Amino acid sequence: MTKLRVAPGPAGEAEFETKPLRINVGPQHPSTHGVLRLVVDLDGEVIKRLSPHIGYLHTGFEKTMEHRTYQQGVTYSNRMDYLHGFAHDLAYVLSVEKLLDAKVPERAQRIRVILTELNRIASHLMFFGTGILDMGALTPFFYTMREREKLLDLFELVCGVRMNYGYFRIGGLAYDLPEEFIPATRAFIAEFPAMLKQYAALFAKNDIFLSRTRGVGVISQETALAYSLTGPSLRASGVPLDHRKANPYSGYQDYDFAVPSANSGDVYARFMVRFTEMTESLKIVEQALDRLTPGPINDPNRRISLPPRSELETSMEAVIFHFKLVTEGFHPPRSEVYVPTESARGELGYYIVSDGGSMPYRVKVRVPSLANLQALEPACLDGLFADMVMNIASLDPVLGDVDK
Amino acid sequence: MMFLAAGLIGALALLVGALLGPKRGTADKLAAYESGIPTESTARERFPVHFYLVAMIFIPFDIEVALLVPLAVRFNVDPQFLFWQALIFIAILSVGYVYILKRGVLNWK
Amino acid sequence: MGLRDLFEKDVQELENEGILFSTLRKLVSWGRSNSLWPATFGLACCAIEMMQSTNSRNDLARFGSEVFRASPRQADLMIVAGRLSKKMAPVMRRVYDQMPDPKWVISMGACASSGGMFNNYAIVQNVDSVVPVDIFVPGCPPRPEALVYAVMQLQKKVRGEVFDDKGLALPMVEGWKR
Amino acid sequence: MSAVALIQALGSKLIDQPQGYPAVALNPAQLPDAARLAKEHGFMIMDVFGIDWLTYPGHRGKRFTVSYNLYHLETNSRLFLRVALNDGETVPSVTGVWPGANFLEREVYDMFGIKFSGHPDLRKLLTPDELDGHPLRKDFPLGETPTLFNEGRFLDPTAFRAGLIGKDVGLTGFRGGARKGVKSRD
Repeated sequence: MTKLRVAPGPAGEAEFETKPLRINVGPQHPSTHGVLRLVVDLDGEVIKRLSPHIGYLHTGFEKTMEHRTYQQGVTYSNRMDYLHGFAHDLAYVLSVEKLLDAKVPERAQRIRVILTELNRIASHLMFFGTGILDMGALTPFFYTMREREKLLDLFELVCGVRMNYGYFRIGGLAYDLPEEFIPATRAFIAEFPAMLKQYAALFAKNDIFLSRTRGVGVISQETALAYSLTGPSLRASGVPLDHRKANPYSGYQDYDFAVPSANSGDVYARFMVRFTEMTESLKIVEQALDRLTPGPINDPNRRISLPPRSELETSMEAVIFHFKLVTEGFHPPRSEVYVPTESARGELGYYIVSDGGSMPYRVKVRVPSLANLQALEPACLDGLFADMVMNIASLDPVLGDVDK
Repeated sequence: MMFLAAGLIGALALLVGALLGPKRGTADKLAAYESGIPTESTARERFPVHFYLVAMIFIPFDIEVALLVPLAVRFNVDPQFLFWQALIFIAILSVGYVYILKRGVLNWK
Repeated sequence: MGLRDLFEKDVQELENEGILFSTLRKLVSWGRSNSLWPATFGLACCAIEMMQSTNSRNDLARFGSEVFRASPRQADLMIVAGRLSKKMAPVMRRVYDQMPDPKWVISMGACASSGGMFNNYAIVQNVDSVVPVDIFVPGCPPRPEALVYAVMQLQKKVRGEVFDDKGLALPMVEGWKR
Repeated sequence: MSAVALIQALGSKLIDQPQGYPAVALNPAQLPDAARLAKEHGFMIMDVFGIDWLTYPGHRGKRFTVSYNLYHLETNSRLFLRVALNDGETVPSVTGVWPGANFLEREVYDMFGIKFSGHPDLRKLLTPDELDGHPLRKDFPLGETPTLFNEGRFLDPTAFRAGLIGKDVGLTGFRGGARKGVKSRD
């Protein structure tokens, strides 16, 4: 109820009571970054209650993956978080490899790290492009998309597609890197820091940006942990949890990179943590490229990875293994597995239960965006309605991730 | 004469559009748009008086800017004179602005 | 070439002499086809490619779709970009109904056109069962150039320059007949 | 206060999860105080999910398992609380202890039909309202509609899947047996 001091009438102080207005920021709305519906109770401009309604992009991933072989699951994993597809592929493939005790050669692990980090930069660029677009600044979108196009060209060079890659195989990779990829990536690494300075010039000192994001939507450390927030949003609230450092996977322990974190926990901190994270990812890619040594890219165990094409003409055994893998796939042992990894939005892990058949019995994806979305309510309460848009943008939920 | 012609052309364009244009106002199309969800309540509800006050403030300050524009296009006058004139005009209005700040109309919480 | 000739000679001779003839319908649909304003209906991965098609490299604005209107009231083209879930179908039908005539629909991506690889309980298998679709764009996700090509095809369809495989001219799509 | 210490505090039997993370089997009654104890020791909840063991070959015991994925920040250790229950039984909600579990529990309710007593508003989260039934249960059909080709020819996806799951004969008549591919662990 807003009680506004009004000039006292003859009957003393008069107060105006108003009912909270229920507004529906529906699934088709430019600021909800996808099909998210928020039912907001407004008292004037102040948000009194906010309840997210999700499920408008529910695709039944987990049910469908129970009817696909393990190798076919790779095509499903990168369509959940379509901005950071490689992180989902990597998480899924690592889980299945842990199930099978596959030995992935070192070169394949390095290529996977390079592609995942480049994809993290592309995801953060989309975050900046649309995040600041919500604030009304149109030009940063075109700047960041220009860089993102260069990154998508790199992915197209390797996997043939710009998004939804099917490049990771269980036990290694589909095929080796083309030669042009390494000079092209080095060229990108050389010019990208200058681009980052351009973005910083665009919005870091802009006082509209500062006044709209400083001290807005503060999520304290306790609330962040209580709402199981993970990823850059948690690091912006003061908890430097990063699974690439906490429990390294796929060779992350060989690279040294810093984990940027802030402790003010507001929208500005979340923007800046992701901004500095891009330079860290670039460092990882550079170190991985320096250490890239020629070698096999697939697990030598014939029951897991396909035999090379050349062998098919000569040995009958390779043809049998090839046929076995292509039609039915492998049969992992009966057990459950979970490998936590770090995607651009937070902790991501595939909990796979296998019953010894060629299809997973149950695949549960621990998705960062669902937990991050729940933290939207404490961030927006008693804030202004316009700041809710900034909170959604700064928590960066991807609705394909949330609704799975 | 020129204003008459301009007004006529504007009115003509609207008139022809309204008369000749086909109209298919089905029930769904005319329903209120609320991002794809059927509306529960009408928009005619009591809203806080704050919005009304902000609208009131907007009118004088918008006119103030509108009145500053003719100053900018006067070229055959000594710019110093124009500058001081604009300053006086703005000073008068800033008294109202200070009153509004004191009254606390602009902060929303 | 007096005024009288305009009535005596037939059209072909006059056109040879350099007089262009057109009908109001052609003129209106020419204007309409070059200013198709899409309504943002981004659902999933294809929405990202739709955004990429508006950036500076493969610019959709060259074809008149400069601005993506958020509210359906100001849009006359709906690009269904992504997988349409059964919970979202009534919302999409309502947004389609609230768009003023004439309106067109592009079904972008394999998931919108045929359910794609999600043949399950949650995804509408073909968007055509919810809204009448004009152009289907294959691909998962279709490249931005594919979407630009789809908009160009739609412009031809709006102008009525579309012929089926037997060479018969398809009637100019009058949006408001739907 | 690492995971192992918490387990002693809980005093329940430790079942080692084959892939390395310690897991604790609880019955629904023990869950609330186990959650409170975990919260005091600094655990945060990462995930709540259900598993339906209906068609798991050779499974004895109750049909559903609700598993809580707890993560300890300082010692970077992870612990799984597993609660076994049958259809119709309820599990006390932990949303009071961790507000983050709100949507996760609603999703398990929506997908498996497991009711969480004490949950602030237990409604469907993901599936549309008119979908009755819980999709992730094993007896819920996948809902595959036959694919229509342009000559009007239909193709039924399950039949087309060439006996992969070894249950029904595919178009090619090839019956893939459920052979033991990789050396099975147990």
